[in-house]
Amino acid sequence: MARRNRMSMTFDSRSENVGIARVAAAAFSAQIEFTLPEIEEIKVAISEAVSNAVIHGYSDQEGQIELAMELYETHLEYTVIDWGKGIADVEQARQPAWSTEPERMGLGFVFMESFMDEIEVTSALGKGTTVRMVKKFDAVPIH
Amino acid sequence: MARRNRMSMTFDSRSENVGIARVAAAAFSAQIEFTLPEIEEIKVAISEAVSNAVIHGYSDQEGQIELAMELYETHLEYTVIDWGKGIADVEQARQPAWSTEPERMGLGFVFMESFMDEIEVTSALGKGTTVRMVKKFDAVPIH
Amino acid sequence: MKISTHVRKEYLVIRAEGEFDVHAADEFKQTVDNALETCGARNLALSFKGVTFIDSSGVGAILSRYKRVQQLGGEVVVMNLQPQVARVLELSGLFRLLKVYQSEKQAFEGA
Amino acid sequence: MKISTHVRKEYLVIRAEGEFDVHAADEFKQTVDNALETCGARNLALSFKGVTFIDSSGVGAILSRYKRVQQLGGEVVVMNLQPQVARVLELSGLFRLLKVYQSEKQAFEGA
Ligand SMILES: Nc1ncnc2c1ncn2[C@@H]1O[C@H](COP(=O)(O)OP(=O)(O)O)[C@@H](O)[C@H]1O
Ligand SMILES: Nc1ncnc2c1ncn2[C@@H]1O[C@H](COP(=O)(O)OP(=O)(O)O)[C@@H](O)[C@H]1O
Repeated sequence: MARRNRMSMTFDSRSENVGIARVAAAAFSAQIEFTLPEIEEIKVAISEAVSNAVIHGYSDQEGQIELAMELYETHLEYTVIDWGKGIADVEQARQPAWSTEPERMGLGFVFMESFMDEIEVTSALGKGTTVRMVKKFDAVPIH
Repeated sequence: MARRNRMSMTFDSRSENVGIARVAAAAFSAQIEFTLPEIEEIKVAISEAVSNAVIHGYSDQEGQIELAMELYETHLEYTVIDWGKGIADVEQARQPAWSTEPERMGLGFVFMESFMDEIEVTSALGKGTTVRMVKKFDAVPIH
Repeated sequence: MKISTHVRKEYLVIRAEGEFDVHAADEFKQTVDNALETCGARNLALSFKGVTFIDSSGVGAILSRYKRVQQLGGEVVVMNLQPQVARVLELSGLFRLLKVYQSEKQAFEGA
Repeated sequence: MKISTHVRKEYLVIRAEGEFDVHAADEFKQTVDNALETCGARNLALSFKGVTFIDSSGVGAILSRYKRVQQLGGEVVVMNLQPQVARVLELSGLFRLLKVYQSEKQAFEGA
């Protein structure tokens, strides 16, 4: 399927960048006439994936995070990549309420799954984590 | 001077990405308590530099554009890079009302200069153009 | 940017909403050109209440339509400018060419 | 996120504005903890009129303060939820733990 547009951003692993990534993701989604709730869904999913890279991937240490955004005929694709510590057991990590941090809720992956149409997580210990998420829409002419 | 934060985005040379770059630049500037008019100034300057990359750098052909955003103690730095056709005479290009396109106003560089505190243009024919812009602020504690 | 066209008195009224940048400029020019051809009015009234941003590409689009309207012997008025738009139009010298009104009411009824 | 603290009846009232994400969560927790220690109230009232966004980090921050207030024998109420915030709090199961009111007036005066 032909790609219509692509944008990728790379940024320091800092909690203040989570909000900026969210804003950029929402602006990218505005190429499609999504409803406000749909845009909010995208913002939550991006927020969860980027927060995880900051908190878990790099445990608040320095590191780089990439957010790639792609527009296709009938879906948007967002990919969040970190080169941090990785996930030992991805299936376990995706379980609701499962978290390695006592103060956290283990809801991040749950939200990504409920708010996006597809999510794919690949990770390797010591190498990093990639979360690819797809949001579908009805094909519309792009102005 | 220590860099406090950095974000860079790379995107297709398409006019719809100018607005997304602008939004991201404004979100990055929100780390500082700028006034609304100051944020508008940043948006115009980014809009001019990125539009130039799309229109002049790549003449609406395919190409990649980079926008790097950096936060230092007392200033923000935005750098817009294209690998397009380049500018033959930078000094001439920066003159008010000078444009190679009959329908355009030759105000882009004028706005970048009036709205930012510093601007530096480097360009090579056939290689591309880099526009670095600085916006200063009073040093404030960053939360 | 969203653009709608209307006719009021001898004016083609263009109401716009959104950000007036290079991406919006082409659509703006085409819409104005088509409407000028079909509606018979020779004056242009730009109502920018919902326009939150303009840069030199937007200014250029206005100027080129100004030139066209001038050739037809008409005039261009702008209304409902938000602060950022007013500032950029002023800086670019367009205020010297255009009549500026607070509102459509003021422009058309002198109120 | 901007946070201010007030005391009303037996409640520590937290009024917040902005986006409640991981960046805001630490500040929220600290502000609530400090205020609970100094103000004497054991109940928490969260007024989220200006909160336009929340994610699981924000939800987690609320839950952890909920646990603390519960240990003190108090309760947590939330008020003025915007649609996105209401939806995320509901999805996360927090509505089962918290009392939800339309407004501060409704919460405190039953109006
Ligand atoms: N980018 C990442 N790098 C390393 N570990 C991660 C990453 N993302 C998620 N994890 C692991 O998966 C667990 C579950 O994630 P999530 O569902 O988002 O919940 P939470 O963030 O509340 O812990 C995390 O606690 C963490 O151990
Ligand atoms: N990124 C670029 N690549 C190639 N040429 C450029 C670039 N930016 C500016 N120029 C040249 O400089 C001229 C002046 O630019 P500017 O002041 O922005 O006015 P305008 O965009 O209205 O032409 C342009 O007409 C173009 O010839």
